[in-house]
Amino acid sequence: MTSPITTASKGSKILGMTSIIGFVVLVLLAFFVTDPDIRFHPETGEEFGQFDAVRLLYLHVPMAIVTYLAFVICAIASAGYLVRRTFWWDSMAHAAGEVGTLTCALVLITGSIWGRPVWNTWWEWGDVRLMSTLILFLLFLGYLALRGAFVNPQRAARPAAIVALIAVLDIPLINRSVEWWENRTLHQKSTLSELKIEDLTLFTLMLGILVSVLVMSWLILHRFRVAWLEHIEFEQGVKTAIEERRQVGHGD
Amino acid sequence: MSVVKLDGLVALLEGFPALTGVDLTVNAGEILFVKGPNGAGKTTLLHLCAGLIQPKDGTGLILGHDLSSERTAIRKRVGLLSHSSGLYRDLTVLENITFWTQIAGVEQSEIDSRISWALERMELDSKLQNQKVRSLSAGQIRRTSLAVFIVRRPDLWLMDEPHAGLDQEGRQIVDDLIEESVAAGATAIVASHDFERVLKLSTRVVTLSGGAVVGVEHEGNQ
Amino acid sequence: MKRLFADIGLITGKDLKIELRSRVLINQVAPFALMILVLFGIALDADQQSLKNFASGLFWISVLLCALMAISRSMTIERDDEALVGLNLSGVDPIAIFLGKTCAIAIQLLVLEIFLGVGIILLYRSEVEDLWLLVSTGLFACIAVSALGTIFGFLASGLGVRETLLPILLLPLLLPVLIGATRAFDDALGVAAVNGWNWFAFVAGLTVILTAVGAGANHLMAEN
Amino acid sequence: MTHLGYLLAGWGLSSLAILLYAVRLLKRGAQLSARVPSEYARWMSSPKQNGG
Repeated sequence: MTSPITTASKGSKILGMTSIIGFVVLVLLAFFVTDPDIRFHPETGEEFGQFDAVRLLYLHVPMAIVTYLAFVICAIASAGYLVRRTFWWDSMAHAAGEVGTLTCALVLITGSIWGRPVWNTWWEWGDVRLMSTLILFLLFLGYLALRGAFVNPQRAARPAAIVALIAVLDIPLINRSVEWWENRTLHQKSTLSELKIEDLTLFTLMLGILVSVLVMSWLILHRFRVAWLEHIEFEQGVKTAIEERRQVGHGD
Repeated sequence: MSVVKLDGLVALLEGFPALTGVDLTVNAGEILFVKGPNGAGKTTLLHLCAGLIQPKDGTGLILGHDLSSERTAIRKRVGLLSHSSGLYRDLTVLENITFWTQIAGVEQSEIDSRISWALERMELDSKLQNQKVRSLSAGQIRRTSLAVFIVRRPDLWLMDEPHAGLDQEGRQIVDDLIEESVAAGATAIVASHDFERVLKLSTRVVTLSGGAVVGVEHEGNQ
Repeated sequence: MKRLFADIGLITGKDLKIELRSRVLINQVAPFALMILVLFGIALDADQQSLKNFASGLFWISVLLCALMAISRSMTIERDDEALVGLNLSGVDPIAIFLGKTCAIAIQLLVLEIFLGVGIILLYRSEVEDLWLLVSTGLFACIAVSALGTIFGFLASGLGVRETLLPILLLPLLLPVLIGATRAFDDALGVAAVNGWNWFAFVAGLTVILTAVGAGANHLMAEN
Repeated sequence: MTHLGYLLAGWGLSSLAILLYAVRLLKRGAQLSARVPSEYARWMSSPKQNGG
């Protein structure tokens, strides 16, 4: 009873601890155990590759996967809300949408930082994934702005769910159009195929994905609980306001 | 038969509880006068009865339709005269009333006769009919809104300050219209500050305060 | 069904009549569109050749910006004196309201597109190589913009939310339309070696999808 | 190690952003938890809760 009441639970604490330990291990593996990406040209014997910049991918790639995962959760929860109309689904959509927007921003930032040494540019207009991810980010900024514009969170639920679903439906279209727009891409078919995939590289990447999923789950869980509490607080506020207003009525 | 039956209805405007638990029954053929101080919830009550607001709590039946799940059906059958004119400023009086009659789904054969009846009742002469709403006086706009209101022949009349902005003559027309329509089978709920005028007209008076009904008086002309 | 088309016609006709009376589009939006063309010309400090190359992109950006204004205006008409409440009470199918407003915005945008088209031909010296491609792309793209715009216009203004939300909600979603229409125009104006009719097909497909999505969203939004 | 600056920037910024966000969430959660009766939050780990 001594500890302050928070949105943490036993499960979330275990999840949080696991994430932190996993992250530390990931950093150790990514920075000190795995090799840099150095290759030799078969004819000239010249050195080429991503060198140590490859270590950014252990963060960037998992984060991208997690971003898409978060938006898929957001879309499913939005559909869930439209079907069930309960605040549980709305809170889930809100939580996933917000966490996804954060990780999406980080994907763009880490991608840009990685692109500078490897592609020799911070930003590449012709790249499909880069462009689609940026548009995705803007879409969900709009989504969060829409949510923020409502005083009554319950009224935000339906329009927000509709916007989230339209946005997610639009993503493949955006992807298509950008792909045809500039029929070239700097991203390899798979960013991994070009690397010397050793067991250790693959393991580190998988660990990165696992840790990112754990971190995302922790964030969504807590964001969900905050949204849930906000909803309860709003309901309580309404109840009190009704009581107060009734008193006024009978006082006349 | 009750036209309106509200049971513990709570309605929010954004976060604010405009209605805090309204119990109210209105029978067919009644002219209910709703009075109360500003901010008592009169306007919200009328909007709720029109099926424009999703109730937060409580149950309600309007003209036999459920207030939570069948609001589309309710909307078709009620008329709402609110503070705003509900008109298009850049269209003329005649264009406005024609549009609203057509969009309400009035039978093609009946449209012309209904429009000329409504215009005549509200004493909107042919010179006024061809003026843009933008150029009318407040009283003329009110008459146009009333013409749009009566042309639909709603079963339940919801009127928010129907006399506001009208001259003596206009007010008398409104009173006559309400009485005629009720005699023809409609029901009316009128919110107003004009106590004396509505008292003469009404069959029952309820007082709204703090978003709830705090008093019912059976007085008026019956 | 007959009732639906009649209602769509009524709402579209009403909106167009209001536009003819108030001339907001002609007096305010069209000069704004012209202004954009001139501003681009000055800001890019461009020689004739690069303006010609950029013409289709600048054309469609202008259309999108003007569309934002047209959508706002279309919503203001319904909101100023709460005419929207009347529409809701009239028992007209929400789909008719959606399609009616969409048609009205699309027709107004089409007029603007013609105006802007003449603008780029005169100011940027664009040369039309494939008129039909130009016309069909212009037609379909403006329907797509109007359909999605109407939905988000209702979303952003009908619910009492600030109108400044409209651009950020709408523009990213319209990106595929912008890309498709720009590329098709590139071909029609002979500035890029792409297959414009493929791009037109893409835009037409988008139009169908976005209109359907818009109608579906409208259905969800209309309170039952 | 090559590209050390880029590496630190990428990993650093990301960790920092997530950390700040997490702290903000926890703070907000604690604030709200204090104001809302605990029966509405099943996850809250107060001993009373385990009885039911």
